Amino acid sequence: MATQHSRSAARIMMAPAVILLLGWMLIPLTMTLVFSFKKYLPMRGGDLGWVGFENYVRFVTSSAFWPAVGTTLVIVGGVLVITVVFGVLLAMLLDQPMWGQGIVRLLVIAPFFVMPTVSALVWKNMFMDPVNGLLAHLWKFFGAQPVEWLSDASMTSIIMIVSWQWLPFATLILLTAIQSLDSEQLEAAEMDGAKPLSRFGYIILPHLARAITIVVLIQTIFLLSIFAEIFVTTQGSFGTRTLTYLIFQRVLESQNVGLGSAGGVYAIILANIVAIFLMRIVGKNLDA
Amino acid sequence: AYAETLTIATVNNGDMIRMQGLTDDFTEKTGHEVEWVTLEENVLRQRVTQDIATQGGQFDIMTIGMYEAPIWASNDWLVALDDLSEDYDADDILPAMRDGLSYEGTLYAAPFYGESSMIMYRTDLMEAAGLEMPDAPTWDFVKEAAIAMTDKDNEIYGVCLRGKAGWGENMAFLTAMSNSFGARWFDEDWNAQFDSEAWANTLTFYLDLMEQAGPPGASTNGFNENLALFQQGKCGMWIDATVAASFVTNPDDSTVADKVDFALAPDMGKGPRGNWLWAWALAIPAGTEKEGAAKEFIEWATSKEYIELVAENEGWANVPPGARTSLYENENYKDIPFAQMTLDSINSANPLQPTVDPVPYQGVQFVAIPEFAGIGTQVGQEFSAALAGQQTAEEALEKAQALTTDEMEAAGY
Amino acid sequence: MARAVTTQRKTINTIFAWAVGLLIFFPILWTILTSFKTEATAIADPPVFLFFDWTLENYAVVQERSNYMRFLWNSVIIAGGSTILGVIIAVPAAWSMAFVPSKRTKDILLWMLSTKMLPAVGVLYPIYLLFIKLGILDTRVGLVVVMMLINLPIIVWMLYTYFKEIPGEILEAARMDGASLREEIIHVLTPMAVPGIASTILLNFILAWNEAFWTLNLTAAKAAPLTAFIASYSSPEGLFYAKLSAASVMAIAPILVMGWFSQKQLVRGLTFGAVK
Amino acid sequence: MGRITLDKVSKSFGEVEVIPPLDLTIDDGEFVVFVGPSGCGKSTLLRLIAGLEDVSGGEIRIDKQPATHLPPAKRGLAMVFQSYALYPHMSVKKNIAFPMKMAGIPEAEQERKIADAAAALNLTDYLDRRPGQLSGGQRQRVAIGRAIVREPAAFLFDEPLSNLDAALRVGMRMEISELHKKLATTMIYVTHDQVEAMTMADKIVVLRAGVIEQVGSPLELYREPRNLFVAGFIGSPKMNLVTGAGDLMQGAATIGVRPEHTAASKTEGRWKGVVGVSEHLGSDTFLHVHETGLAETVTVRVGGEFDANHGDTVYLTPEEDKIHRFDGEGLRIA
Amino acid sequence: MGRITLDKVSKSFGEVEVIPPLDLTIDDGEFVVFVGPSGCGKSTLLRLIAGLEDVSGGEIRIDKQPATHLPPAKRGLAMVFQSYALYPHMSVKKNIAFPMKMAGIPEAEQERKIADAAAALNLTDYLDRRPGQLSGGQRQRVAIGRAIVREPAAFLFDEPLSNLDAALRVGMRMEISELHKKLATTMIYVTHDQVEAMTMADKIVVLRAGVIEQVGSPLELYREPRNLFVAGFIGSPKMNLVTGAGDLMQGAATIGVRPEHTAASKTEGRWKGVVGVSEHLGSDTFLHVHETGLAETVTVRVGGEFDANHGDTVYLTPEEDKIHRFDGEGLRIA
Ligand SMILES: Nc1ncnc2c1ncn2[C@@H]1O[C@H](COP(=O)(O)OP(=O)(O)OP(=O)(O)O)[C@@H](O)[C@H]1O
Ligand SMILES: Nc1ncnc2c1ncn2[C@@H]1O[C@H](COP(=O)(O)OP(=O)(O)OP(=O)(O)O)[C@@H](O)[C@H]1O
Ligand SMILES: [Mg+2]
Ligand SMILES: [Mg+2]
Repeated sequence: MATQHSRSAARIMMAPAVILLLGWMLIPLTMTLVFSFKKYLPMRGGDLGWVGFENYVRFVTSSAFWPAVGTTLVIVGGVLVITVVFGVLLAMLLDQPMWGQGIVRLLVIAPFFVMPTVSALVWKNMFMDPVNGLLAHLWKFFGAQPVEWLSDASMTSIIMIVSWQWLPFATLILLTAIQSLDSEQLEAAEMDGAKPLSRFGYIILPHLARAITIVVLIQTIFLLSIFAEIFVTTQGSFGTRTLTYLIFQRVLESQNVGLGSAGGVYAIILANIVAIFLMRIVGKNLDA
Repeated sequence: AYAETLTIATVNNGDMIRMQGLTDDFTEKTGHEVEWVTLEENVLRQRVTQDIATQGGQFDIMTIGMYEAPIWASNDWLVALDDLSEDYDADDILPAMRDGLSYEGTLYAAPFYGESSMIMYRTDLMEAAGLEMPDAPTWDFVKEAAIAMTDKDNEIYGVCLRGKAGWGENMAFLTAMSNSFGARWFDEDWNAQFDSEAWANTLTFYLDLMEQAGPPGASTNGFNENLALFQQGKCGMWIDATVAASFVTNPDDSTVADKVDFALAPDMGKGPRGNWLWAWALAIPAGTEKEGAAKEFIEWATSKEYIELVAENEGWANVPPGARTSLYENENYKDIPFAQMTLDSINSANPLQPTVDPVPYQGVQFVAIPEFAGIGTQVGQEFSAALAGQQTAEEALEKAQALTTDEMEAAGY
Repeated sequence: MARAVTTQRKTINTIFAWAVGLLIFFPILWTILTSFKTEATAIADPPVFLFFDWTLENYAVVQERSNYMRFLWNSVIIAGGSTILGVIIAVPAAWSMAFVPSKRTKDILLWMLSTKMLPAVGVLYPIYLLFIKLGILDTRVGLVVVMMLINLPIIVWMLYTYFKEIPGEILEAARMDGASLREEIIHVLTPMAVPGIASTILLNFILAWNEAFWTLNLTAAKAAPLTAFIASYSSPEGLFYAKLSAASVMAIAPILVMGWFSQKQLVRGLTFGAVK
Repeated sequence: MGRITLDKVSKSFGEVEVIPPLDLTIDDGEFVVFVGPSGCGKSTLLRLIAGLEDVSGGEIRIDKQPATHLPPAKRGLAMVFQSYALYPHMSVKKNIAFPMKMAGIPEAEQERKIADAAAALNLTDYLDRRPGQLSGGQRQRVAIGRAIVREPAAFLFDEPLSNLDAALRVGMRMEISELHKKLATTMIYVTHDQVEAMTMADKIVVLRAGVIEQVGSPLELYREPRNLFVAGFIGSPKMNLVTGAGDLMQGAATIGVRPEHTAASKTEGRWKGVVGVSEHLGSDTFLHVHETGLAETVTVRVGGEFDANHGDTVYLTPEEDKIHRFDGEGLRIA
Repeated sequence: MGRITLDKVSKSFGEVEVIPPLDLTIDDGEFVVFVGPSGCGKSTLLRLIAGLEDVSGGEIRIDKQPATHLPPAKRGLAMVFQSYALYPHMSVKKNIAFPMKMAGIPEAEQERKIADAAAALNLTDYLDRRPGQLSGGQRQRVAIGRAIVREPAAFLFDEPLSNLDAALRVGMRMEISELHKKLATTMIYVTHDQVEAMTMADKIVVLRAGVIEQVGSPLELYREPRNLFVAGFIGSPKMNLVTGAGDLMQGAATIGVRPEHTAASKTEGRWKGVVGVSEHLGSDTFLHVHETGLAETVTVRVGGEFDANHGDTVYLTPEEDKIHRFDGEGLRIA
């Protein structure tokens, strides 16, 4: 479908969104690029001239860089694995006939509405606090030594908090996907002699592939830039400094805008590597 | 002057919250309205620094500390407070505070309240341990007492100290402590000193003390967490800000209000004690159009009258401490149990010569250079990780040395 | 044609699902409960669950200390404004992609999505400077624009997936019936996509409501939304669990209630075209 | 091998009794078609046999073995679904192999059976494709292939052709018939298309609201429908059911005449009417005649050469010995 | 009023020429049906006429006015889509009113026209329903109603019945025919069902790969198909195309005999074969006869009484004067 007329109309109608986003991307990006080649220290008079690639070199050679990249990937990966695995299980559970399904769904969806800041605060103070936290009480109740969550299990804690926030999202998408599975397919498999586990492995899981891809894509976009959860809980200590947080420290704590901008450029590159990688999969999966 | 609306950024500490509640008095007197932007300390720092560095002009008054004041003043970012009215009596400000908030002799931020640090301890536990706290104890005594008071089965820990990473959190404490151990951040040529023996002693002592007598999860404890612990009666001693005294002695919140006493922060006999000096102060960013009104506010908020206003409304125990000499001369205030100790602590700190060996910087528990916030926090994270048992003291110091050198290099020292 | 299920199975499902549901919901429930306790009860050991003296004191304190309604109103304006604006800009774009696809449509879509990966901290400085230049720091307009730009890719994508499900024939029918492009979009496409647009609006409203980096950094007093509100309660001096809980409940309650009431639309829309 | 007996089988969904107790025997090797209007319970009955639904009462026996409580996979039946229910993410080959894989049949034997089935169903060239890349008819064949390899005691088909277009439907219909001839396995086939029922069945079961109205061979049903329902349901175009046809009634309340048993003439005949639409198919022409005073429309089939247009007057004469007579209750008068 | 002329109209999608230059004239008031296999370009041609696609070359004239570059709405044509394309969020009434609303016709006149259309299409009771609450046939009627109120120069239908089930299809087919009789407006109708084409058309246009194979009345096409393609396409069941039939060939490369023009006997006849499947419809029986040595299967239509089963031997005799002969290129030999 399409006549010349509608094609030119289409181009015009795309324009606002494309131009806005192009502006939103290019203007700050250009400024960031410019800063990244400068010695830019607001606390020491601001722009102190061009320094070439010095900031870039300094940023990657800093001992914090590679661990930060690693931390970023571990958090993103960990949350993805947890939300997808539990999301699938939960979706399967919620798909079963039961009483009060609507209410259970409300309960499960609730964390999605909670601001990251609030959820981090609540988890940190009221659950993970090693003395007054509810988890500590629970551990003590069972006679165990309370875990010092945010220091001894810092990554686990952060992954847990973030997973809690994103689990509803994954669950809901996967639940809708499961519900869209043609029940005749499952019955066919049953007739074909597939046991419940085989039905899950051979029919349900492949059916969910597309939905899982979407979950992974959307979550990755948001997870790459998680900030509030770390800012509130560990402030980057105990090995929870992500690339985003490292940049934050460079720009805002050390007030070294040039160095931070170089970091920003690295983060953009990393994000785009992940993005391209994802898009490849998603692009393929979305066509199907 | 016609009525203005002032936007004031402040920290969510109790004294400031109280000030918010009393804003009506200011509006009544001057006609100016006030919009409060109350933020948690870390967020506040980030917001105001961002705004001042870019000349964002979002705030007419910012709440800053002793760390920021001289640095910002040197960049001409603050309005000098050298023309305050006679009534205000600027000379009444405690000299240590005045020094810390001035740059080249000119005051750039008016102290709202000031603090040092001291030991708060449980008299009942001390007694039970068969010890007696001297007025000016040593670190060794603190350690001995702490170990003696500890009763982990009953969740009683001899000493609660800051462990949460941050230049204003564990590093405030550790830097002040290191001063008393004879350590310093930099030598005269700005070389990082974490490879020194004095630092090794400091950190080892701290880790050992916490290991033996500290509460669990100490590596995430800051002021608030320790306060909560102490109020619940879980700490034998707590070395922290003098302002905490009013909280731990407040029977509404504290289960141990009547069993607390105070002592000066410990030393090692090398001169400096392990206490810090800090003030939350109000400053006016250069370039604001509402300078006049802003000054009026600062005069109101840091005045003697304001102190009386608070006393009237909330009682003398709750007035903002540590800013004015006259407060400590006030008869009504003398009854407050922690008043004298607070004053003594403040007076025992010297921001201009904080360490045993000479240093090129000023600041007791911080180094008044712009890079310090970043460096301090990262070093704090290393030390915090050591406290959490994730690395040894040596490793932490090594990393601290490396990253400090690195950052200083990046900043062009 | 669902199979009939035995009551026994259904009972087991129900128990299990409720247990999991409550577990997931528990942190929120606990926060709500704590907000009605005194500070001392809040940290009582062992913790008390339901049997304590319920008090509204914390809410009173929080309300007294901050102008909650203003934060709330700002949140509503910023989240609502940015979402509506985003939808207005995204509808034509999504129309183009869905009904006049070209070889580059998918690339453009993915590119748009990739702008979301721009790390906010990396560009805070430039944006801040830009905002100063434009004089829109601490204005709702400024935030509406920023939040709109942040969410635009998601809005475009979601609308695109909904539009794609609408048979092109209907738009052609409208064209045959004499509708102009504008009329076609207003009278036919938009009403047909109402469920999709509704869930797009919902999701983006939530995302904008909960966004905490830009809203905190680009506002001071006038335009500060609930994310800034919560930043003043996060760790004050003294005991604060109960007050923190009260403030938290106040910050999340509006969106939680809205989300619950509209969860059907939301769930339907959340699929991002993942489910055909 | 594939004798299926239903003994007082009934099914209720909650309060609603969809199938009242019902007896039916399907002999080994028979091709049985269930027909009936939408919602009459055809699928439900098939699913009861398959074991995909539990019976509410009664007994099912397959090959004399009680099967009422066996799980579907154990009944030795194969089912072909209306939507084909192919596994979209598996290749044709994997789809066909799936039941064997589940049964743990050795690879080599699987290969052989797949090859056989593919050859029989003309699928050999498509084994590596995904279902999404196949045409409707090919998908249908894959679904059958998946059933065949299990060598079931009986095949169950639930409207397997209703998603196909007209031309393909005719082709597939024949393929299934030929398959039945070849395998001689019991087949139970659900449809609501009476042409399918007529052309394929050995035995047709006409259902209405869960009740069996008549069971018999296609021609039995065509020639001697037991009641008005069956009369109207079997035959295409439909039998003309008329009242008030004078002496032809012979005491019946309604009489039925099939379009193909009515002669038309331009000049004379028993009934007079006006042509509404005439449909010229080349081979035949169908006249829809109005204003006969018997029924709104009487349809007659005439030869391809008969030339009648809209508005023409025609005379119709039924073949008297082919008239069906029904009493006031709608039952056939013998 | 509704004469449509295509003059060397062609269409390419990118590199692919879907419709090579093509001439066609459709007279006012004619019912023209485009038939052809799937993908042959029927829809594309219709959409070119509607203005929903740009032509790649050539000219379209509607009522002698050049219309090649007019936007769809200006061409005065109405289109009924395969999926009905009703506006699901509007009531039936609003759906029908939509084109008038767009044209700015006064409310009162709209009301009148809606009432007329609804009455004509039996929709009066459903005016307030949404399309989702209607049956397939009713939806179809709404789509037609929406077209009617515009009083178009011509109606364009793109497979309007293919989503309906068999029984409904027959009914709607007749309704559309009757509508055409009543309105006498030009109608262009796309289908790939040749029964529809035969029964509805004044003129059939047979397309293959964008090329017109033959244009003519249904019976012309049935009686004198111009080539093998048309011969195979028109008529149901298909014409039997056989080779090597001895003296019947008379020099033709292929001859065609329709199933209805071949007699079958159990005892004697020209060709001998074995019955594969026999389909008993009651009225007729179709025998699919194998092993004749002429073609894989020869289909014949015999009376409902003819009794032949799988495996029986039958003898077939074509009616000689009804034999179609084609040359080596597949063209009819006159
Ligand atoms: N799971 C179920 N729960 C409740 N009622 C059901 C269920 N499945 C079927 N029914 C009802 O049982 C009746 C028979 O349904 P069934 O599907 O067997 O009809 P059918 O003859 O196959 O119809 P169709 O020709 O439309 O497929 C219908 O009235 C239907 O609504
Ligand atoms: N937008 C398009 N872009 C590219 N090719 C197209 C497009 N639309 C149609 N075609 C191609 O043009 C040819 C004719 O398509 P058209 O839809 O006209 O066929 P049709 O005769 O209507 O088939 P059907 O009976 O299946 O509807 C097909 O080969 C199709 O793939
Ligand atoms: Mg059915
Ligand atoms: Mg088509």
